[in-house]
Order: sequence, then C-alpha cells, then structure tokens
Amino acid sequence: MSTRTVIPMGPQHPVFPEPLQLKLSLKDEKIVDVAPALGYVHRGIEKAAEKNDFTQNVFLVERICGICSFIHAVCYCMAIEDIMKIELPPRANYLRVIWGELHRLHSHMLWLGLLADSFGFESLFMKFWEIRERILDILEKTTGARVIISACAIGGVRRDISDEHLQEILTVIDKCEKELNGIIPVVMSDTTVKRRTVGVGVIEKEKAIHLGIVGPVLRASGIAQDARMTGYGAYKYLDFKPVVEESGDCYARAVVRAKETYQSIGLLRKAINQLPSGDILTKYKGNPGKAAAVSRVEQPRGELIYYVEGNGTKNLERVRVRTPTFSNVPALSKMLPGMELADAPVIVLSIDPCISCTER
Amino acid sequence: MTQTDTQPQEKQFPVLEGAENITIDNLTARVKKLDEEGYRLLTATCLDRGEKYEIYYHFDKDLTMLHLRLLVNKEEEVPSLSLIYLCAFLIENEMKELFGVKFSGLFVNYGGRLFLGEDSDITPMLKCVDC
Amino acid sequence: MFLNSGNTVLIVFMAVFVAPLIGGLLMGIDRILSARLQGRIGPPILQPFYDMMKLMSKKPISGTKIQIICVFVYLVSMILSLVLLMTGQDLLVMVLVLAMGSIFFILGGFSVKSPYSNIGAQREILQVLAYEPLIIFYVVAIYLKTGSFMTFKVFELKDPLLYSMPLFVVALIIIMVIKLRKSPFDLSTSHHAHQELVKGITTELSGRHLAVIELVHMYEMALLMVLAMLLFATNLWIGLALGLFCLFATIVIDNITARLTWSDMLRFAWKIGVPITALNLAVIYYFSIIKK
Amino acid sequence: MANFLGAVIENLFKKPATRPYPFTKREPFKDARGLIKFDGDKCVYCGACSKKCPAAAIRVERAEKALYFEPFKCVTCGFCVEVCPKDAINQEFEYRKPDYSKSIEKYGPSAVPAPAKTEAPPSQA
Repeated sequence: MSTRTVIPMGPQHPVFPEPLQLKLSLKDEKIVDVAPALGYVHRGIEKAAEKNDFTQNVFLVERICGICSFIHAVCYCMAIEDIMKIELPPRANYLRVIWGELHRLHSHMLWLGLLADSFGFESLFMKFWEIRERILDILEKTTGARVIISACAIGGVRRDISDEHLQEILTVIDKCEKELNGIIPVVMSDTTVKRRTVGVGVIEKEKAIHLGIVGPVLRASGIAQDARMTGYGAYKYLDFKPVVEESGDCYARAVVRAKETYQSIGLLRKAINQLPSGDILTKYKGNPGKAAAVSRVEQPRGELIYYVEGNGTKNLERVRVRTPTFSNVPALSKMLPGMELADAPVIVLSIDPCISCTER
Repeated sequence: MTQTDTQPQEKQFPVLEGAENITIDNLTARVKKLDEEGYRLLTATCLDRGEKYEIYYHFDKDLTMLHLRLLVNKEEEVPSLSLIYLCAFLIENEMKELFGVKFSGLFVNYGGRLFLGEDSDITPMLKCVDC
Repeated sequence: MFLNSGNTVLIVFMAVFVAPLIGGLLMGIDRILSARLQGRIGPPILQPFYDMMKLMSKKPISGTKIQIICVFVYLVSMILSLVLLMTGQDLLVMVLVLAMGSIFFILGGFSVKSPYSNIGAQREILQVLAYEPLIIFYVVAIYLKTGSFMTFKVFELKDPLLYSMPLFVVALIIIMVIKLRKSPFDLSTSHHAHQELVKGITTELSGRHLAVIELVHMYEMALLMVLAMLLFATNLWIGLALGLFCLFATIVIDNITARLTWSDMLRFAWKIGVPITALNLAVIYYFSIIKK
Repeated sequence: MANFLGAVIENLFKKPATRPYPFTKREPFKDARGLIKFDGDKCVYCGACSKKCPAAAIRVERAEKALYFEPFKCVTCGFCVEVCPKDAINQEFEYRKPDYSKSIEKYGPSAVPAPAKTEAPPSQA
C-alpha cells in the first residue's frame, strides 16, 4: 500500500467544471507531487482578436470566460479607449461598476457553492446557487442575458438601467444580504467545514509574490492588492478598501470571498445612490491608431490585464490577455504536496480555477 | 495585416509609454533587483516584429506598473525568469509555444505541448504562420 | 411468530423479493427528502428502479472477471444475511456473513487497475473497521438481554429492547451514516464522494454489474431497517417508525455536515460511537447481575 | 455541526427553488435577447450586419437579394440589430429551440417566396 499511485485527476472530473488535468502522485493518501497539464480548451482567442474588427472583439473577449464575461469586455474597452483617447460619460462608468459588481457577486456565490460541493456539503451548495439565481435574474432583466450580457461597448455601455430596475436591484441585493446573513456566519463557524479548510493549502505571505498569485488568493495571504484600488472607472468615487486575511489557507480564501460579497453589495448601493444622469455612450470615429495600452481591472478571480496594440487599421496588431487563473495555477504545485488526497478538490477550487480563461 | 508580411522594415511599431529598454545581458540582473525591491511579476507580452521579438515584462508594486522592453533576434536565447519568479514558467512556456521564442533554463518545460496538440508543428501567433 | 415453519417460506420469500422493493422505495424517499432539504424538487420516487432498469439495459464493460465474481458474492452474502436476520437465526453468523460480503466487495475493488478503485477499496476497509465494532456491540447487547444470539429470542421479550438500549439508536445512526454512504463519512464510493474519487470502488463496474451493486444497496437499506426494528420488536410498526426516524436523522446529518476524512471517521466511530455503546453495554450488564 | 440545521429544516417546509423545466417554463423577461429575425422587405441588403457580426453568422448576397442566417452560429449579442440602418432586424425574447440539424435560414423580399430553411451551405465558411 505504500507504493506510489498516480491519480489522473481530470481532465474529466466531477469537481472541475472545466477540463484541467492534475497528475497527483500519492503515497497512501498523501500527495507527494503534482503536475498540471493544460491545453484542453485552447481556442486561440488572442489570434482571433487580431483577425477581427476591433468592435467585434468586445463580444469575442466576453466569451473568454463564462462567469466574469462583462469584466473582460470592460478591460478590453478600457484599453481601446486609452488608445483612442475616448472620454467616457460618467453614467457609463457607474453602470460598468454596477454590472461588474453584480458579476462579482454571482461569481463569488458560484464559488462559495462549488467550495461547499467540493467537501460534500450539498445543501449549502444549493443554497448559494439559489441566491445566485436572483442576481442572474436581475442581470437578465437589465441587459437581456444571464451571464454573457454583452452590455459593454467601446465608449460606454449599450443599455441603460431604468430607475425602476435600479430599485429592483436594491431590493434584490437587500434580500440577498439578508439570506447571506443567515448562512455565511453559519458556514464560517461550522466545525466540519473548518476541519476541511483551516490549515489546508497554505501559502505564506513571503512566498506569495514569487508564486505570482493574484486576487482573493493573494489577499488571503495578507497582501492588500486589488486592481480596484487604482480607482479605474467609477471606483475612485466609491471609497474602496480591499479585504485582507492573514492566514493564507483555504479558510482565509473563503472568508475573503465571503466578505467581498458583502463589500460588493455595499459598492452596489453606493454606486446606485450616486449614479449620475446623462449619456451612456460616447460616439467615436476612426480606428485605433499606432499605439499600445495596458489596462487592468479586478475580476472576481483576481487581476485581469489586457495589452492592446493598434496599427491604424480596423484590425489590431496584438491583444494579449493575462487572466487571473493563469497566474494562480503555478501556485497549485506548491499548495498540493504534503496534503491528503481528500484535500485536493478543496485546494484546487480555492484558487477558483477558470480554465477557459487560462487557455483562451 | 498583410502589409506586415510584404514590407516589415518600413513599418513603425509603437512603444508602450514609459517602458524601460533592456537587453538579454542585463535582464536577469535587473529583474533580480526588482524582485528585491518587492515588485510582482504580472505577465509578459510577446510581439512579433518581423526579424525580432519584442517582449514586454510587466511588473507592479503598490499599484504602479513598470514595463521592461526587450528586443531580441529570433534565434537568440532569452534567459528564463522562472527561477526568480516561479510563475514565469507558464508565461514563458506559452511564448515558446505560440511564438517560438527560445528560453534557457526553464523551470518546467512543457516542450511546446502546453496548449497545442501532439501533432502541431506551427507557432500560430506569428504574423506569417507558414514561415 | 418466526418459529412457525410454514411462515419461514413466506419470510424467506419476503427477504429475497419484497425487501429490495421496500429498500428501493426507501432509497427513492431518501432522494426526494434530500432534495427537499436542499431546496430542490428531486427525482420521482421510483428513480432507483429506473436507474436499475437503465443500467440493466446497458452493455457491461467491466475490468476483471474476479471483480464480477466478487460483486455477485457480495450480493449473495447480503441476501443471505438478510434471510438469516429475518428468519430469526444466529445474529453472529449474520454479522460474519455480512462482513464476508464486504470483504469480497473490497477484494473486487483491489483486483482492477484503476487507482480510483484501489483507493476506494482502501477506504472501504476503513469504513468496515469503523462500523463493525458497533454492530458487534449491538449483537452482544442483544445477547446480554436475551441470553442468546438467536434473533427470534428478541421477539419473546416482554419489554422492547429500546428501553434498555437507548444509546444504541445513536450507534445505529452512525452505522447508517457509514453504510448508506452519507456525509460526513461518504468516503469510498458513491453518489457523493465524487469530488475526490469519482466513482471510487465501483469505478470499473458498469452495466448490469453496477446494477447488482445498486441492488445490494437496496437489500442493505432493508437490512438496516430490520436491525432498527429489532429495537422495538414487540410492536413492529413502532420499530419501523424508529428505523425511519434513524433514516431521517441520517439524511439530515448528511445535509448539515461537510465530508470529513477517513482519519476523522475512525476517530469518531471509535472515540464516540464505541464508548457510547460500551456505556450502554455496561449498564445492561450491571442490571443483569443485580437481577441475579 | 448543527449550525445549518435551521436552514435545512426551513427548506423542507418551503416550496422548492427549482422548476421542473420542460413542464413549467418561466416567462422570458422583457428585453431579453433571444432569436434574431429579419424582415426581407425592409432590408436593403447593404451588408452592414454581416460585416459586424462577431460570429460570422450572417451572409448577404446583394446581387441575389438574399440574406443567409445561421442560427446556430449566432451568439444573440444583438450587434446586428444595433447597426442595421433600416431597422429590418428584430430580436425576440424567446430563446432558440434545439434542433436536429444546424439549418440555415434564408430571407429575401416577400415578392420572391423562398424556403424558410435550406440545407445549402454558405459559399464561405
């Protein structure tokens, strides 16, 4: 029994929503080595973005990720607006924040549910997804689609949110907050949940930077880094403070995301109260010139970076996408060894892997 | 885009604002210094510039970004940063695979089979795929 | 009532043919109840039978012959132990036959190459280790009360066993949690531990061989119910209610806990389950001495 | 351990949150982005929609006065509706129904009746 077993975890595995393979070498039930294998959903989107018209790319980059799609589009549009020197109307900036935070809210809810599922807590999983469904409904009401909402456009947004819908968003998030108050503290103090997450997959503060981790994983290791701190879009008016935890284990990552859901609700309330009236789209002319721009925004999974370079035609010279999971995957090779096989699903999920993002 | 293929010399390429030029020889030393100063490696962007590769390394410290710009000939080997920043191994493997950039001292080498299939023999992100 | 030889044939018939139907129905109820606790509608009550029918209609592609033999031995021993229990035979023999079935199941898990199956088999051993002492204690307690290992003696008692062995309800719930593969101890295979082991010990089984495993689960469910009914043998309806209560408790526990690891399971079963049952045993023993 | 008990028991006596989907359907929301429909009479076959479609699902043949639409390529982004100069494109609230084959819809002026669905592949991929 003490010989090494190699478990091919994935590419088809119930715990991964997307195809990723981890070859886990086990000694009894202890993981001694791990080798990630990617490449199951590489779609060549970076290349396709060079072939497309730059306006079409807004819809293309949205499809990089099925969960934080809108934020991809925002980041791409920000880069193009930087190159073409387009000023956004203030209302558009706020609307982007509102939709962005709604996306973060439903993504975190999805993640909390998946985490619960990874250690076999089905009722909790269903509860989180039940709450998530309300947010998806409000997204569909305001934009016309549930997840890939295609609401962003270069120079602003494509749809406006009516006052009636704004009120509805407020009531929905009030309701969500009330329901979350019922379950999040319960979950965070549950003995069995703590037993599975505390001290699992620890990344110390010192190692964090060298592993290149980003987003909630980095913040759970005690480093206050959040692209929203740069104040892009309307965030500069919303008095944003990042959520930081110190212990760097799966529990800290869950706590960071749980607190961020409350933070998102707060940001949404603030943004809706401050929402200025006016235009939602700036008209622009011509093609992006010969210039390059780097833009970064905060996705639910971490920091997203776009490098966009124009060449004066309607096509772009280069679109480079750095997604958060791409940075977080190398950290798995440091988190997994030494843990039990039973911890593997929890640890892998704790970085919130989005493989379609990673491979593009 | 076809212009790139026919007249690469005449084409003027934009340079990212505020980028710091760097060469193969002082890349490792510069990055080591940045590491000591507490910079995070965000990512690297590779661009096909006809005869050369242009590689941007993006760093961040306290919300300020710093870009290093490296121009190398297509045959030259670029020293890998994966021993300084572990996360660089995925980024470099990706460049190696999609652009054909040569790296020395890669920490984990996927051998060009990170994203592409076993039978793939092209570097798809180059401007002219067939060469 | 179990002594009548004319009845015996009927009881054997019940054990072999009616018990799985009841077990399947209980599994269906289990699934609906689990769904409702999770806020879902859930499958129709006959879903376990539909699953079986679908599995039967599929072409089996199984790993090794040994595993298939093991699976059938597992089925036979499960039926046999149920028959032994229901015809009022020796409880110790019943426990041994039950354990033998489990061992064959585990051997089958080890006989294939899949690492998932092997690890599932290892965990199944640990599960057997965790619940077996509790069943043995249960049998010993019955022996202390009736002075015999024969089940039919239970039915001759005036007072139901529950009055003197209340703590064994806890033991029974622990056994059910492990046997029915519910959280927090759903480790080796199952509809639930898929996050770690996909299909665990049954990974390499398919088609009608997997249907056999489902059938075994149905017998298992019936067996657990009969075990619970023994606690209230004077009125079998109350006994059944007790069994259903244990099942409900198991389902609720499934939905309010996360899955723990195998070491936690052993620790829990040995540190909490064993002392509780041992305490009850000691009390029974004490009173039996006083009586004398 | 028993922290979640309350929520679970509450669920038991509550109406389930799920829907038996094909039997009970939720009404589509107003302004939901669903099926794309063209109006062959209003259309001037300028080709703006086909140029802007990110999924290359529309092909316009000017000479033929015909518009080929591949509904299974469409990503329902609604960009074509936005760019159409003649408002000849409508987006319905309903979602696309599943089908056995990826058929191609052909639209043209109603004076020349054309089959609504054809199996002919488009000339360019």
